[in-house]
Amino acid sequence: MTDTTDPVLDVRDYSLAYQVGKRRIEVLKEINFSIARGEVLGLVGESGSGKSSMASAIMRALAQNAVENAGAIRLGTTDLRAQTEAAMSSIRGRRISMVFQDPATSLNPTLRLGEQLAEVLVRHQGLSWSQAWTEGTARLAHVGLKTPAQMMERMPHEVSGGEKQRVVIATAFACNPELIIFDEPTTALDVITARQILDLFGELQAATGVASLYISHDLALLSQTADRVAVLEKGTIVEEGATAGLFRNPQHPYTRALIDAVPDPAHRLVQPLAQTEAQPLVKVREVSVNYGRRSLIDKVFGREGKGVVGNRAITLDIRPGEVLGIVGESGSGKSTLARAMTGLNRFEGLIEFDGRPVRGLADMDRDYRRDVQIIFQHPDASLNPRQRISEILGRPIRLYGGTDGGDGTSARARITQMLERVRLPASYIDRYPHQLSGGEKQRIAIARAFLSNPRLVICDEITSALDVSVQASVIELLMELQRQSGAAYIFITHDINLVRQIAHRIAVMYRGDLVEVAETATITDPARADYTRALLGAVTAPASTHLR
Amino acid sequence: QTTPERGGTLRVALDQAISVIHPLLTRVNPEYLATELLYSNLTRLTTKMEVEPDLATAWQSNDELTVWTFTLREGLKFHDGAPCTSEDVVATFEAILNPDVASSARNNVGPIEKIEAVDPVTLRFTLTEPYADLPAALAFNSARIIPASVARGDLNSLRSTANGTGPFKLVSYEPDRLMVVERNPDFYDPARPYLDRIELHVFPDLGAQTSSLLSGDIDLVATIGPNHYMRLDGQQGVNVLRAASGQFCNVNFGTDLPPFNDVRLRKALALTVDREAMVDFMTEGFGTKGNDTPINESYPFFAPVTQRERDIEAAKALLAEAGYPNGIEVELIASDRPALRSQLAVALKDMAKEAGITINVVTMPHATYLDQVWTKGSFYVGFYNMQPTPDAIFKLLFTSDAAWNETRWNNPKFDDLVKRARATTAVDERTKLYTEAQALMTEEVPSIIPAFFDVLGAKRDWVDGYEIHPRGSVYRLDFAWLTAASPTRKG
Amino acid sequence: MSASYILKRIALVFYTLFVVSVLVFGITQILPADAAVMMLGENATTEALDALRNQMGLNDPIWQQYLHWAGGVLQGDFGQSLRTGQPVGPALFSALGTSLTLAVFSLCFMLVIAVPIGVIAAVRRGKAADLVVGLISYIGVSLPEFVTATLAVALIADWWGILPPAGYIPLSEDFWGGLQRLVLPVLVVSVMMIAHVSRMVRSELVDVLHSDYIRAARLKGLRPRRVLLRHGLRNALLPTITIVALDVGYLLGGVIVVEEIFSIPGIGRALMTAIQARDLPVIQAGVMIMAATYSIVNFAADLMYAWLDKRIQYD
Amino acid sequence: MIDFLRRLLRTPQGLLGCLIVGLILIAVLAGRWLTPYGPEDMQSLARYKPPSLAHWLGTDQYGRDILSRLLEGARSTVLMALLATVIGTLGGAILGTGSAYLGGRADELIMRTVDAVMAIPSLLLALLVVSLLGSSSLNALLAIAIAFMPSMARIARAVALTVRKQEYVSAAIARGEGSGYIILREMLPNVIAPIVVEMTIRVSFAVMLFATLSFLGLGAQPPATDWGLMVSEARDFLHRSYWILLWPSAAIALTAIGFNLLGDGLRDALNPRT
Ligand SMILES: Nc1ncnc2c1ncn2[C@@H]1O[C@H](COP(=O)(O)OP(=O)(O)OP(=O)(O)O)[C@@H](O)[C@H]1O
Ligand SMILES: Nc1ncnc2c1ncn2[C@@H]1O[C@H](COP(=O)(O)OP(=O)(O)OP(=O)(O)O)[C@@H](O)[C@H]1O
Ligand SMILES: [Mg+2]
Ligand SMILES: [Mg+2]
Repeated sequence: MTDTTDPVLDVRDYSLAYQVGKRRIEVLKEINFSIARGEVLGLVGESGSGKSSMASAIMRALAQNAVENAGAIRLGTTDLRAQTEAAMSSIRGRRISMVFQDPATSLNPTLRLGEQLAEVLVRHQGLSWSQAWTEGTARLAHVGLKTPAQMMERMPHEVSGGEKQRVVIATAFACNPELIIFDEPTTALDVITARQILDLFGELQAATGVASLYISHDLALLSQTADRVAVLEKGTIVEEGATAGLFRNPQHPYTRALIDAVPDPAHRLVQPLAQTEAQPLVKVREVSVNYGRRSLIDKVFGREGKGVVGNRAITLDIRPGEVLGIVGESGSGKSTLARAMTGLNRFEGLIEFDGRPVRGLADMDRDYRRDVQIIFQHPDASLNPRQRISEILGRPIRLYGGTDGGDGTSARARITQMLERVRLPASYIDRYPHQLSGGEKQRIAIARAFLSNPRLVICDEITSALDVSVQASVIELLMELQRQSGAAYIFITHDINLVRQIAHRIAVMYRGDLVEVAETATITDPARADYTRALLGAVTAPASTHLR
Repeated sequence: QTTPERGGTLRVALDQAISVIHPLLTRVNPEYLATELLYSNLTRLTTKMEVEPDLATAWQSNDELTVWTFTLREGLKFHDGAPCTSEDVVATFEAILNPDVASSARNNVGPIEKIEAVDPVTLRFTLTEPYADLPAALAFNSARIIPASVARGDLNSLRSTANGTGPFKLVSYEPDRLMVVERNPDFYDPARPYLDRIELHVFPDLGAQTSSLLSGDIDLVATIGPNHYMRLDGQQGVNVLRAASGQFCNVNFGTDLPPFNDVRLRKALALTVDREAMVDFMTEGFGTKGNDTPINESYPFFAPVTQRERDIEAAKALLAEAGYPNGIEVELIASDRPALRSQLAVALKDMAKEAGITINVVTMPHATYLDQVWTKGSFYVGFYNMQPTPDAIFKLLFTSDAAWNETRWNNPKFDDLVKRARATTAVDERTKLYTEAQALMTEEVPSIIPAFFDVLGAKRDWVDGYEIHPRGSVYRLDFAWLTAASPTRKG
Repeated sequence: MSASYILKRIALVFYTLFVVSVLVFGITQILPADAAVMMLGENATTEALDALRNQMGLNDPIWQQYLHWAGGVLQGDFGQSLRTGQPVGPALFSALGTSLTLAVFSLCFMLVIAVPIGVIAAVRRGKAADLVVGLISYIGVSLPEFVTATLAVALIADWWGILPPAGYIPLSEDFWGGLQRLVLPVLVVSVMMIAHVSRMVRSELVDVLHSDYIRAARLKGLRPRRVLLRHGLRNALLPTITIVALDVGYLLGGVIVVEEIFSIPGIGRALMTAIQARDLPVIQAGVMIMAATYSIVNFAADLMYAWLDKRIQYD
Repeated sequence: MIDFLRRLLRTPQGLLGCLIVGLILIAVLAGRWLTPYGPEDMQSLARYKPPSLAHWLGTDQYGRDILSRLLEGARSTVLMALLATVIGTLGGAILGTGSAYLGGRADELIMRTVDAVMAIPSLLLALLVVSLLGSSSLNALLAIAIAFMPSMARIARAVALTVRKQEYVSAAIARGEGSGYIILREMLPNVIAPIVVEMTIRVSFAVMLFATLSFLGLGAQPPATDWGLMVSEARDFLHRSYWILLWPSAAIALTAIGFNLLGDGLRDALNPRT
């Protein structure tokens, strides 16, 4: 092997801008970094900071309107910027390869997995198709797939997300490249699968000694996978250094803010409940939800319909003022429960709210609806794009009347007041949703829920579409509102670190069943259910815990 | 002229489907052409509109013109080889006269009371009233002779099969695309027909028809309009054909209902018509002025009554007299086929405007027109082929007992004139009667007949022996032949 | 693709035919013309008409007439044409054959032209080639067939004199002559579809080319040809199958004008003639046959789509 | 609104489309007062005149001024097409949105029936309807409207279904809003935009369908100034006076292109991704 001090990738004084109309938007400014053989460089920064643009620049696959100002990108001794498209084409996949965020979209849905792997070998290694097929099968075995030969024959939709990502990784490693770029390769996967993929990455990285550029906005994750970390803020690398040092002693305020925004279970954001023995606010009793109905043909053939179980006999209490976290992998039925409780799904069973029994949609009267509010995941989709903020926030007031503040205040005044409470300028009242940022939209959605002075607020993954730092401020707002209003929360999330920070108790769901409900403090008990332990084990401990 | 050559296939273009080949039920020109090839009448019309023998070789009547005797050719054979005798003719006419058969010939073959077979080649017609024009009437397009077995048996079989005595035999028949016939070797005239085969191709689009003639795909276009005629005129290898005719488009009044039961109003409207311009608008000059009678120079007994000319002042005066000093608004209905009908309506609308007559033109599909307006309406556009004799056209349209009395005109004097003219063969007498009849029509104006059209057609120059017929519905293709210049085509 | 999906789809074909049959029967019942009058013509007597009406069952209650007619159709008996007096079935099926000949040639020609055009436009998006294709397709979808057909005849047949201007000869009768006569109509029919389909291919392909998996394929260093053809085009063409199948409706009935101008005795013209002549049995049967063809083609297209694109989960 | 117009005019299609459609609308609205001659005035001495200063686009077989007829015809042809499209779209949109809102068996039944009707080609359906009602411009209008309904219903339903799944609709339901408010205020404004795009493009179909019906003799009837009818009547004179055919054909094509362009422009302008 060559001298280890020679970097595999070297980026010098690199700048990039996008031409939009007459304006030129600078997205990367004077970037300098290098990656040595066997090294993992983590690139972190909030959304839009230019991480993916950097990756594209290295791959020489920039958007049409990209303008490169200056600087050099060198792979070994090759000046990538000087390569023709044809030359680049033979470098890609052979000397540099890339793993993308979502395996579901980065694989061609109509080609067999084997073909998508083997074609790289055919192209770059000069193998025949049959040789490539055999070699590909071996590669799949390498990435821990149990039945590689069958896997080769399957179509993408026939395998799970984790398996897909393994195939993508196998493809990236297929030609033993010098450099691999990972652009958030685990974000689209559920926690447990993500953990397995990370472990696989670690193994392969160690075994092959490839240089890696690992892009992520998850600082906790980088603290474990990267040797060194570069922090990107608005196109500028504000700080770079060995992982341990950087986390222990961040120099730049932006780095510090990023680290602080990472949820830390040890840092509780919620006060303990005053009296835990009070009557529950809500009693959920044996609530089941089934999706789908039997079709006519199923009836004719006397078959059971292919219904999907959303929830299976869920029983659960929520105390007044309590924050109940619900966690569980994707599809485990968390949203289904939330939708059933807000009258968006038919259900069987009983929900008792403050002593009033609710057995179905018909029982959900105006009072119930006022008392139980829901906030959704996607800020873009939960506000009607054709209504102004004034109309969006005016509705609850018109529907539920004056339950808030002095009765003399006009609706508009109350909206302005509410905007203040969610820390938005009063001038936003006449805007349309698309004129707001994601975080701001989510604040409007929160304001809408709190206008009716609810007693239970259901938050369905309300932060997962937001950036880390924005996420932190939204959580802070929620907690503050909770303190002020004393409302109880059902807080649905994937982020176990976050839920441990803010919940009194945590409910764990798995494939429609409620696995268990535990006090937050005791969630890490070894005596917990297997699934709960697997879930917790998959979570990357936040950087701060083991570095501070 | 050179002597005709035998052989070859002639391709003829038609602008309408041959919906029916049932020879007693044909109603439009392409169907007449099809049955003319396959069947024969007792008599037929020459291109000079004279009656000549077809199956019958000779005929004579008693002095009262009420009993007519016809002699058939000897040895006539149907296509299937069976002999054709007077018995077949008798059966045919019985079928034609049977109201259930609903033959359009029923009202057009004359006042036949009874027909008998005297011997295998002799027939006797007994009429209900004297009728001088019987031989011409028997040439009517849907009075073709069919076998007695069919006439008394399954008449419906004639819709898809044909067994006639005509110059050609049926080979294949697809109503909307193509009919093919081949020479009948047993035709009564051993010299004719000259052609081995005729294909009748249906071209619903007039432009396509003309283009196909130009490209040589088609040898003969049965009928074309003035514009296509002008396009073809002078083109290399193409001959245009033209015959003056008594074909016309008219505007019918319902003379039994207000407002058009007032002759002053009818006359006022007739006075607004610029007949010169009408000939231009409707025929591009390929026609002649009309004088509100159905008879023109092409007919015998035409009487040049004073030509009515446009006179807006007179029209206005008549209009005021009739009680419409401020003008009148009326609805004129035209069917959409052929386009000539609406052309007439549109032009009339413009001409009548000046006299204060506002005409709203309503064009409707032909089927609806036939169903709802024809013979029932009070102001609508008609369209007629030339008929063989003045009597035929009067009896078809204008006498009170006319088969299609579109105007419901009921004028005893006119009826009497026509009746008397039927009962004599004396030319002087008939001339006098028909002149009076025409003058009466011009005076009473049951219908405005502003212009007559020439019959137009076209052919490739390698088609010889074909002459266009003024009647518009007679073709005589058994006289046509192909010269050596014609392209050889596989049969 | 499960058996129950196929069953459901077949049931749908029958439901379609049922709805169409009721619809068309209803329409033809209220058409302003009496079938008996149409059949006997203007010379018929009242008695003859009455007799015929009774014989044709026109005096029965309407549902009985429907059942009678539907029963006949199920046994393949479509009744008799009022205009020609001949059985409707054979005439219409031969017309359908003619139309299908035209349709198949047009489809093939259209695909041969439209797909490459669409691909070129998508690949050179925003460049001159794209603009030219865009312009052509705008003009293509904006010219009614009677204009294109008139122009085609005037220019190609009359002026250059290189093709027969009209007429139809079954290919079985005279292959070469029949083929020559198909060229112009196929051209005219294809113009609009080429415009439509090439636009479709372009926009699908542009979408596909923007997808992550195409980017991934490029970044694997694959040759551009392979990326375009194997990864891109295949996925872009899948939705085209459905679109093309939907166009079969247009190909059968929407080309009435073309059949009219070029004197092609297809089912569209048969229907047009029937409508003009109020030939009710032909209208009924024609619409049924057309709807059946359309449903079957779309059924086949759905099956093909499902077979080609195994992602789709039908229930 | 201003912002939207700016977006629309920024796309080349939008700009061109607006220009063409604007011109045509001027002809529709003011055509009657712009005509130099009466559209039905015949001059037997000025028949078949090629374009000249006196008659910019020439005269036709009756000596009528073609420009005047085109301007007059804009009203009949374009207005009718617009009306037909609007009626067809409204009908289809109500059917489709209603079906999507009802859901379940009713939805299934409605949509399957709509699918079934779509098995009849729209030209044929229009022909049947016209022959049922009689041929006139007004009936052609109805026929086209009816022929458009099934496919419009399908589109409207698809859009309504996606809108219904949006979280803001869920939020409204969870809030306890009445279905009237949900359909009218939450769903409809979001359903309408894509339908307006589709509708604009359909105007061009309608213009052509209208012309085709007239061509087949089942639409407007002489002496109407309908463009399709003008083309149909002019075909006989193509070889003699090509301009009689040329101008109305061009008018039809231009209108169709204009609305097509405008529709595509609207789509781009409404698309949040561009
Ligand atoms: N083709 C382009 N034209 C104009 N602006 C662009 C283009 N591509 C990206 N941008 C802008 O450049 C900035 C950097 O984008 P980039 O995708 O590199 O961010 P990122 O750090 O990868 O974000 P994320 O974490 O959301 O993936 C963003 O503000 C983005 O809006
Ligand atoms: N409308 C629906 N029709 C049929 N099945 C559904 C429907 N909505 C959800 N499901 C199914 O019900 C199950 C539970 O879904 P749910 O949305 O409650 O999961 P979740 O825990 O919220 O997942 P995620 O974390 O991805 O939001 C899943 O298998 C899902 O596919
Ligand atoms: Mg990115
Ligand atoms: Mg969820």
